[in-house]
Amino acid sequence: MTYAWLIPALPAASFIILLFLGKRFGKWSHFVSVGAILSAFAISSFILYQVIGGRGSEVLIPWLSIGELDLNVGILIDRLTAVMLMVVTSVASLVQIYSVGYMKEDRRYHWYFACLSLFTAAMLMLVLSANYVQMYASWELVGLCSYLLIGFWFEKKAAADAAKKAFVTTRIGDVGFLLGLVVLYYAVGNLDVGSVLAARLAPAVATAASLLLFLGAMGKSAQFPLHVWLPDAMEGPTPVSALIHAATMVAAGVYLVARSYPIFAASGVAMDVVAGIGAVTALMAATIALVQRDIKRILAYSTISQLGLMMIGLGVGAYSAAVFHLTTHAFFKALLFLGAGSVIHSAHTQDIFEMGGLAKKMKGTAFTFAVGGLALAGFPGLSGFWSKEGILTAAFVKGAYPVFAAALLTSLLTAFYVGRLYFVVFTGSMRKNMQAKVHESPLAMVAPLAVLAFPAGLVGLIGSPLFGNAFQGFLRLGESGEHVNLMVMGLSIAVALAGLGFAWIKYSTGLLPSGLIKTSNPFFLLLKNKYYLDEIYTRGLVAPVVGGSRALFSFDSGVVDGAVNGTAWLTSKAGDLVRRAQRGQIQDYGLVMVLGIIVLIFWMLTFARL
Amino acid sequence: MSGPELVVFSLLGLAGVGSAVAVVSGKDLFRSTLFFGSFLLSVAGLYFTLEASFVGIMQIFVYVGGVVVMILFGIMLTQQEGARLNASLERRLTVAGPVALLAGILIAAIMTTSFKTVREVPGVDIATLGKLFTNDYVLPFEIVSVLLLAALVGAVVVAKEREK
Amino acid sequence: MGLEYYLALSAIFFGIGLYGALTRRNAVAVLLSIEIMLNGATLNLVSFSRFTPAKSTGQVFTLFIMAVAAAEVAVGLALVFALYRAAKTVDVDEIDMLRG
Amino acid sequence: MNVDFTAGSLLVPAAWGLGFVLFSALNVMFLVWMERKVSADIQSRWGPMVRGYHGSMQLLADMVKLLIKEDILPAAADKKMFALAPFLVFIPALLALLVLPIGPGLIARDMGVGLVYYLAVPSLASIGIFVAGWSSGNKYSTLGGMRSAAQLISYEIPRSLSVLGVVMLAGTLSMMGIVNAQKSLWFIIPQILGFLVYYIASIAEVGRTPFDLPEGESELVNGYFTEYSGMRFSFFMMGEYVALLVACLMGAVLFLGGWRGPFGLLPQLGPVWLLLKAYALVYVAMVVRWTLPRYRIDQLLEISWKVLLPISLINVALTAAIVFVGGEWLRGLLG
Repeated sequence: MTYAWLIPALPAASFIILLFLGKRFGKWSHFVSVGAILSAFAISSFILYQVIGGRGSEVLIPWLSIGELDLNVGILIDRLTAVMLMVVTSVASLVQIYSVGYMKEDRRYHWYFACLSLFTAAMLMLVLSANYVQMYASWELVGLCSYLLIGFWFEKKAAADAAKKAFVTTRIGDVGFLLGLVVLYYAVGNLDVGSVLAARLAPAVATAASLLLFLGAMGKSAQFPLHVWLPDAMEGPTPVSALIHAATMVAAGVYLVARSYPIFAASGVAMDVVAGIGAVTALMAATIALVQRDIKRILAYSTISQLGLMMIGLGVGAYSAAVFHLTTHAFFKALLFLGAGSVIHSAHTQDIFEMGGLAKKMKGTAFTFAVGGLALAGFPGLSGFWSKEGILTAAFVKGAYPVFAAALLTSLLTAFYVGRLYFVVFTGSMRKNMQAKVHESPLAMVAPLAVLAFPAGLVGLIGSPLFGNAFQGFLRLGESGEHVNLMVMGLSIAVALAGLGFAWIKYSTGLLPSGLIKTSNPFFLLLKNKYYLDEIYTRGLVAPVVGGSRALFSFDSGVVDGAVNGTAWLTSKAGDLVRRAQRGQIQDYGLVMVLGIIVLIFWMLTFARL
Repeated sequence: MSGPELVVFSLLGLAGVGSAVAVVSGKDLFRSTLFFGSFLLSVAGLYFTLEASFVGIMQIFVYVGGVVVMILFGIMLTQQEGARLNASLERRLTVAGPVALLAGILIAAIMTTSFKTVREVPGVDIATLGKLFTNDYVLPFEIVSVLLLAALVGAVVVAKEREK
Repeated sequence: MGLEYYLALSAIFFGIGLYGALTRRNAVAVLLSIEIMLNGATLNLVSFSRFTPAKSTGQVFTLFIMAVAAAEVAVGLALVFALYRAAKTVDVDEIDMLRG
Repeated sequence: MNVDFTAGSLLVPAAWGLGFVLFSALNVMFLVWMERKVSADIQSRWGPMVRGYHGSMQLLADMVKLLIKEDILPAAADKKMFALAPFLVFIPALLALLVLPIGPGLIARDMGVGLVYYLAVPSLASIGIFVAGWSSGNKYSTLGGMRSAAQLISYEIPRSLSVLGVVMLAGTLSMMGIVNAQKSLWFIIPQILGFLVYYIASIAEVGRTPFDLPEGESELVNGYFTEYSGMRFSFFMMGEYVALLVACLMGAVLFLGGWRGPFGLLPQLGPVWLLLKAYALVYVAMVVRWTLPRYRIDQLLEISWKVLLPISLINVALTAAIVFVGGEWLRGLLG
């Protein structure tokens, strides 16, 4: 399986080609990048096939040696990797194809595809890393690419700000990741993934290392309280959002925890923290999603919420269920985002209350969106249902009842806001100003939707009890997942249907009075303002830092620069003084020479009488 | 120095000093150059009194007949109407002080030093000089000839008008 | 005792030439002054060759100095011409292209 | 240096000086008359015939005329320099007579470096010419002066080199020594190249046609002495003729055996022989003057640098070779 290095190498090559020749390729740039990612997809499929056949590999190449630290780079292929490769390459392929239609008019077309290729390459490298340092490098590269892509339309201040916010916020987590690596290095003496995971760590070390690693995951996977960048990241092009939310950026955090699972499992505290953070995140994001009006923001909060669920799964020990949810979520969230992109593309707005009745004009989009939405809502039989089911069951069986309750409540809220989103956007009457311009999106956009609809709807089946929890069994090397708990399943079905039903009543039938919840309701305002977290950060963190920086700046410009400028001033004045002697007048020099000779003669006469 | 010698020396010395002063202080460059010529002739006369007749003749031949005429050419070709020849009075005084001091120190040093002199070193004839040039000092002689050639070529190159 | 007189005279010549070299504003006049200084030096040499046993070396060197002076004047005048063409002046106060 | 201020020792130089002045004045008078006669002869006319025998007193009349003419001082002239210039031209030519051997033991001052003295001193006239041209305050005069100086400098080099052969053969720079060395063979025979170069260069130095560019009437009005008149003008005239005479006298001394008669004939007539030889050379110069057209300035410089200088260098090399190879034989030949 040595050819596996081709998987990240192909998109990386595509990036380099587009970087230097992109301008020349112009509107044909996508052939390079789509070709590369499709090839990577094909290779990934083959690798998955081989891994299912029971083969895995770890290739390590010595990279550099710094003192005691021997760094290796390499490619680690196991079942988790194979699954992640499939998820990343397939979603990335579809997103790129979709982008061909979505970004057609953009003048930095080639640069967009170059960044997308690099983003994908970085993510694939991250997934394939056989060494934590290598993984960290890829991790940073992913962060950089997200910065480039979120800020792709950097002419817009909001986009540029969002890019900076994403970058800075995730950096906080990155520091944790780095410190975690330091701890691991001191504990293990080596940062190869295989040897780190195989090491038996003391509980305290495991707790410290895993919590630090989790800090990194919190940043990348937008866990409370580092989630604030993700909604803002909607300023990037919609396909980028799809990619970030489904396959690359946010999946990186979950992947990191999943990859390092043995370390987490060695520390009960860490597991509890992961589950707790996940629960808080899931519930918080779901509640915020209830009141958002921006279609992409709703989806963004739902992503955060679902990521919280995955963390819950990891926290309660349902490793395979969490990865399973990551997989199913990747597909249906990609589907939803691409669908949202299709809607925005034709409606030219992101406010759901300015839309309505779009289903009539955009049948394909509406249908696929419905599939994705139902999957997200946990509609029985669709993929989201099965994966969420596994997490809920695990939480319940483990006896983590508060977490279980939070997850269940999240499911209810999820079903409700998904229903709200769908019914407001696609049913009801169409606005007047919409009628003329709304149209179905081009084939390049709809086709990926259609393609994605199948895995989004059905991929859950491979992990369902109907198929004997094959997915979980595959990940956990034959061991099957949790046994079906009928009560949990019943509760799950009930909350999903209840949420959807209530949404249907509220937004589609008009049975409930519209002013039921006043917009001045403090709770509503709290949600609407996302628990004022941004404001708290601004006041509590940014303001002091900025104030301190200002003080330091004035010290710097006043005292430090003053000293430097003073020196410069002194030098230049001294130079002016000395320059007088250097007038370019040989006769002046001659006069000075005469004086010097006189002095010399006197000196000789007085002290050195010959 | 005997009386008549002292008279000749004084006359030549006065002529030299007077000419030299005229050279460095005159307002007219052309006249300065002529005074330079008379200065050179005075020095040539001093050489004759020093029994260095060949050097004196060469002084006339090379300096008066060559250098002075060349400088006259230079003046003719670069003459400017109303150009000031002297620096400001302030500057002249500033320079005169140290220079006078230097000359004074030198003269004082010369007068208070007792040199090991030999009276009546017979004047060397030209044949002896020629032998010195072609034996003891043949290398400097050749170098000077190369220098003259270089100066010849260099002067032509430097002074030549650049062709546009 | 004649040597001292000649040496003193050459010192006076040297001083006069030095004064001129430092005060004259015209490049040609500066050249003249430098020649006066040179003559002071050569007079010194010839005097020593007359009054000290080191036979006639002073004369030989004076002749060398004459040759060098002639070369110097030739090149110096060429430079003055070039300068005059470039700056339209031979006033050394105005020629300060090297000024920092 | 042996300085002697006794009355007797002062008298001798004074007598020599007076003799030189009288000698040159008389000769100038004769030369001017001779020139007019030669030119008339060449042009097939009589020349001055009225005053004296065949106009021999013509120059006296001319002198009187010049003396009583108005002495014009140009307004733009530098008056002191203007007055000084004629003397600066005349005196160097006169000073050259100091080293002229007139007869056996008959010489004003037999310097060890006599020949160099002769080469150096007359060339100082170029400064006088420069001064004359510059002080006139007239651009034609200035140009003429510069031309003249350029000409003098450039012809000084071949002239100096041309006599090197003589020095090599004679083995001395003393004029008397040179005459003595020609006891049995005049140097014109081994030094024919040197003689030709010397003669041509001398004519050029004196500034006579065909080398009279500095005073070319058609180009420069009358060269450096355009503004001169009366007595001052006559000084230039005198200076020129004295210079011509001195050049020819020295030519006779250097190449034609000086005061020696041909084949040792009548040694008692030493000074007469010398004068005869010199006048023969002067006659040739005059014939040349009235026969040949004037050269252009570029031709003039070209002749100096490209013809005379190489020839004289070749002469020096040949003579050096002869002296080196056949020193003994030569000494025997020269006695």
